[in-house]
Amino acid sequence: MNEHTPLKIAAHIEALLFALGRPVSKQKIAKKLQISEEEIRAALLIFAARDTGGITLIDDGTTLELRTGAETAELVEQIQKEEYARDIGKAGLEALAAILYRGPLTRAEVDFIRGVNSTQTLRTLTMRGLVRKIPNPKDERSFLYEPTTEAFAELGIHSKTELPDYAATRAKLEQLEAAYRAKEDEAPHTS
Amino acid sequence: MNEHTPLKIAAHIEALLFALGRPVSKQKIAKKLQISEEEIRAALLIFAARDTGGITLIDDGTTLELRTGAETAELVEQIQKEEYARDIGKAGLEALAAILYRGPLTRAEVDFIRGVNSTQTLRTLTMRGLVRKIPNPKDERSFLYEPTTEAFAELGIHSKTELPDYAATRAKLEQLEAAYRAKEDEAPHTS
Amino acid sequence: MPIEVKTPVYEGPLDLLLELIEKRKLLINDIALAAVTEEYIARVNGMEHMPMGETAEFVALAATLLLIKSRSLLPLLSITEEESKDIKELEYRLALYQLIKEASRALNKQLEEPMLYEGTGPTFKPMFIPDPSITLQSLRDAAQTLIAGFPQYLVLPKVQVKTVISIEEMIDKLRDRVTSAMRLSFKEFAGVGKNRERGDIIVSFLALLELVKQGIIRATQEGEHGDITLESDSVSTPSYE
Repeated sequence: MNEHTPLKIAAHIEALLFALGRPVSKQKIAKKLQISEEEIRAALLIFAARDTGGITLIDDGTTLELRTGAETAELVEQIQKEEYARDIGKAGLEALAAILYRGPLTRAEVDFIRGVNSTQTLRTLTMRGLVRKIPNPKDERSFLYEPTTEAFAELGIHSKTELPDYAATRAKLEQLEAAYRAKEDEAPHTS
Repeated sequence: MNEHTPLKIAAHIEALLFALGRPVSKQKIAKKLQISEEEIRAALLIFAARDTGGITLIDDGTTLELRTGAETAELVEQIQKEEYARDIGKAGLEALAAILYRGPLTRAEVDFIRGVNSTQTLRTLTMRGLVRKIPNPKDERSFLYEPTTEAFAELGIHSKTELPDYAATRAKLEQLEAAYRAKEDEAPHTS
Repeated sequence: MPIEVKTPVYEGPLDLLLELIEKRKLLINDIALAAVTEEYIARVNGMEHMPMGETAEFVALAATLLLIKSRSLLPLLSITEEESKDIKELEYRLALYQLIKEASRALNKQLEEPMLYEGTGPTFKPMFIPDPSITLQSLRDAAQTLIAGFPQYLVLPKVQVKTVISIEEMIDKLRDRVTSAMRLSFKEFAGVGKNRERGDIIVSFLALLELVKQGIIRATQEGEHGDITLESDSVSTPSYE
């Protein structure tokens, strides 16, 4: 690409996603279009600003995908058959919430939060394509789970920031963790 | 649709074309959206006005189609070539093994056996001519994946029964699948 | 018409504990945890079957709760650094779980919103290109990976921990500690002669022992929200039937 205006970049990203017809990682887009991830970020703002309601862009954090807009769902529903039902059960919702609001997380971290073994639940979420396993940079024997564009699409939203009470919940989680870490560091006072 | 504003109509046309992924006649669009061809014409003006160079609406008089520019076509072709040239990888081998040993399978069944979503992997295997879709006799809205004759030829065998440990492996997989499904039904705390 | 008795199913010990605390509209702290200890143990003992593999977790949590309860009744009960950590961790996990659970309820509601559908992408013409990684051997290995990928418990024989015994053992250990704490308190108060205070401690201790006993044997509760009736027993010879 010669001209790197955000508008032009946005058009190229849109075209590439449309022509490939599948989710594509930002990393790959950056490489193929020879642009920086910073430039992708700028282009994403343009998508958000000019959303026409027909075709819309989902950003799961690492991957982008084009989907139909929410206001056309009633129409598209008649022609697109979904492989899975949207109902994911109580356990699935809890694990997904943990990953969406606090992720990426290892299986052990999901277990810690829920107080139960989540192997089967995470397997189901992975199978449904709502989360995916990525390598854990801190421990190569384990994986991290992160949400997919499919998860956001099923929730009818474009990115994390549109999750219900996202900012407030994040803030509460961080506050809670900070308070716990501070207590942990305190000299233990046993009688 | 309740309100027939040109903007809303344009969004619905866009979504419809995107969801179907092929050219659609204006007549059919009018019928599907319960609008007049006059209303379609008004909406087309909106497309023309906001064309960004990414996805473009092509109007040949009787049919409408979404397309991308020539510049993108080149890039997409290049990406496709790379993907053809690459090994199918661990995910590809696993999905292919599932279809060979346990197939023919629906996408959901491949997902279930692998424990991860296989949408992209099956797309790659299909593109690579290793598996193909056939109608599902049990459900006409879904497909089954089966190995191609090229896949057998590549392996130097004539049928799947010549695969190493075919009968034992198939039986073991069947048994595990049944046990896992039974476990899923029994545990109300997972979904 | 037969009355259908619905046993609530809990995701796990935190789920049960959180429900007990939220039911009483308590904030998550050691006072709240001490307040729901009896009911938690009664519920665990009353469970017809626990979610597979979670038995040990239910019991471990009961141990921490009993410790919190004991300490609230007997401030002189000494706890180890490890136990103090367990208590703090439990409060943290419970607060964390509460937030995530709230978020999961919001997600459930969000799922009613219209979804964003996939497009039908272009169909690329299949093109067969030999791939040297596809061999009979690599496919056999891949099939073995699939078999190994199914959860282990489907392959291995089931091992079930006996809940009742685990809770008894756990309380048995605590009993010794409580007894020595009582001796300590008698020694401390021997010279002071404040009868009321000493009396309080003994009363507290008896209450604790009763709680302990109830935890092992059975809790009789009058209705769902009624009082929990505890059996009395001698201090020196607690009987664990």
